[in-house]
Amino acid sequence: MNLTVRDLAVARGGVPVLEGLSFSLAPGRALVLRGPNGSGKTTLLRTIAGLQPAFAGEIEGAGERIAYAAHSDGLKSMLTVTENLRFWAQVFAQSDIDPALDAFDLRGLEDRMAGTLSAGQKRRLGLARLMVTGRPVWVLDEPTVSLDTASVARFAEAVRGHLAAGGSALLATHIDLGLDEAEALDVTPFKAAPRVSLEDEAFL
Amino acid sequence: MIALLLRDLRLAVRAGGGFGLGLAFFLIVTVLIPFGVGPETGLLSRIAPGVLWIGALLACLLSLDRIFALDWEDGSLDLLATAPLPMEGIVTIKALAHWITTGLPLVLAAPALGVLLSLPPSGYLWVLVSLALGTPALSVIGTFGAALTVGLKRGGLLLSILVLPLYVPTLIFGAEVARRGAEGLAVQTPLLMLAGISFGTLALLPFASAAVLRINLR
Amino acid sequence: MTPDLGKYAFAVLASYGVSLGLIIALVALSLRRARRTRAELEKIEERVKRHG
Amino acid sequence: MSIWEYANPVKFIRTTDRILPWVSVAAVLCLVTGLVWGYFFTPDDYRQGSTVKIIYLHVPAALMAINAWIMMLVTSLIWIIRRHHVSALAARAAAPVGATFTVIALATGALWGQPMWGTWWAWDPRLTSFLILFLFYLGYMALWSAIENDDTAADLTSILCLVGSVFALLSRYAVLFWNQGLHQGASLSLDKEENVADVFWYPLLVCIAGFVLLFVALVFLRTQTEIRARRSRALLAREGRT
Repeated sequence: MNLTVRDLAVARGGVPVLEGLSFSLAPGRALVLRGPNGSGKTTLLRTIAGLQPAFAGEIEGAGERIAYAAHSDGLKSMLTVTENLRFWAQVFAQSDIDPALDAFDLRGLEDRMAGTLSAGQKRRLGLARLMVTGRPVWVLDEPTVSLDTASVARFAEAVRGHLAAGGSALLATHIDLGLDEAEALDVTPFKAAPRVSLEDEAFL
Repeated sequence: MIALLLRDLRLAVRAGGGFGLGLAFFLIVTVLIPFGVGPETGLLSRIAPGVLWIGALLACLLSLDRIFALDWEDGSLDLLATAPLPMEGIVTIKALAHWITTGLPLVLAAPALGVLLSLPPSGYLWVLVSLALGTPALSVIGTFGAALTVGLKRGGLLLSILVLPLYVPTLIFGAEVARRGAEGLAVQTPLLMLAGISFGTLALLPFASAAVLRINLR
Repeated sequence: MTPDLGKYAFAVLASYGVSLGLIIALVALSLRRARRTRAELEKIEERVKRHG
Repeated sequence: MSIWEYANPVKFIRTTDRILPWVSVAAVLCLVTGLVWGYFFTPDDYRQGSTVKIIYLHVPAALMAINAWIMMLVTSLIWIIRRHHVSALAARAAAPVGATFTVIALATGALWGQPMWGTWWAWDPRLTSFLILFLFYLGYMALWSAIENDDTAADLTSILCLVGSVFALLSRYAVLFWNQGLHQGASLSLDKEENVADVFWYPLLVCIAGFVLLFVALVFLRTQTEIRARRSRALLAREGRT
């Protein structure tokens, strides 16, 4: 099943930032969103993840198929790496966390408290969470922040594995991950015309 | 859902605070009361049920803003919202976790603190019963207040103002059960009302809390 | 003409004083805020109109 | 012609602008007439003496304190169901008015209670209920001013108003249960209208009308203010965006 977006408009604080956006993401493919800061990539990803309502347009094949990862990893510093992962696995009704630990090179850190990890290690743990959701569509907002080159390569490998297994990924990132399966989509042309927010509109 | 409950309980144990803070506050209130009102046993035993209830309520109030604040800050709340859990379930579990970490210890500590306040022997059972029945309502109502103020910078004071009037019925009936029990009077009517409030809030308020949380995450 | 309030004079007079004081304060505050927001809005609308 | 037309901010302002002067004049007339009549031209009660004159303030204020909350409940529901901005702003505008009336009811109740009960404050069920109502008003207004986004604030306060109404009713019964209290016989109560003789009843009616009109006038005025403030902000936002 594809993730399909038709004539989508997304709004930040009631003000549309992107509009007229359409794309389709097939299983095994990745789509990399590009555009300057503040262009609405985060808002678009949050909307597709179902965290906020779309301003206009349709989203198909999202909902329960989305695994979302943003700047905050939702890690608990007082829980160990294993406990953090196992918690999310249980929430998403999965049981196996070993592949995730392997894929993101977290072996040897299993019993460390998440609070004692370095920024890069935390980030890897946050991304490992994606693998334990068992969901096919990864929606990732700047996933490579605070990762070193080796970790970026490892992350790209994990994404590639996910795609090979029939998953798909929608990413907002500035770094070239070297994914053959990826297409790029520049969101700049879809910048919404300047207008007031819906809540303000009632008063004009 | 159970995973969420277990995680919250584990966090409460590891981070300290959870169990300790409310309990310590409860202890402080009950220890200080006799210094304030005088050591006369008759007076103390008369006000003991009410003091225990007030102490428990304030201790509960103290920890409310922690219900959602930490999960809000580290992004867990966003991630939970995309998880296959109903929001109503999340807020109910959050309230339950708050009750187990704050309410339950208060219930269990109350008889011990009753000794300090010369609670009449007939009162122990009813203080225990009324708190056991009433503190879940305090947690559920408090969760609603916490959901309203999640993400606000100075939410703590606002939370207290919002929750204070909502706590009045629970306090009245709960303290009334304890008082009547201590004086050897019939407790049936206030006990039924207290049970009604607890079950009523538990059944209905999570819907309001979930709606409020969805609005705040938007 | 003025009624003899007897021993309750304080209670009655204070009631009227407090109530009327509060009402007048509320009305005055509402009016002042109404005037200010109205003026501010007119200023903004004027500017918007001039700039097209 | 539907009542929802007045949910349009412009239409609301235009209509209320026309009505407001009349309502204001009527409110002042009724209040002056009622209070002067009640204060100067009614006899003392044989048991309460001259304190009976307090009812001309206490009863209408208490009545409107409750009615203001009910009006906020209704407008909150309208906002939740139909999402008319004017409705949410009217609820916001009514809250300080209702809170002021609650304070008046409390203050006059306490001043009346001092000679009658021999104490400024008694935890009489009615007074206590109004104290709780005041706390509800306080929380409601605090929540409105704490949240930056206007629509979010309207959503949250509406739900608080709904939940608060249920708990206010609960508190009312709880307080009655808790203290059947100091009301020694209805004849010594301020609030039992059936015991009020005609001499007191007619000026009281005029005062109640005056308080109702005053409430309406203030809510109209304050809602207009809220609408204008929102419009200013909307215009500034548009300016900043283009």
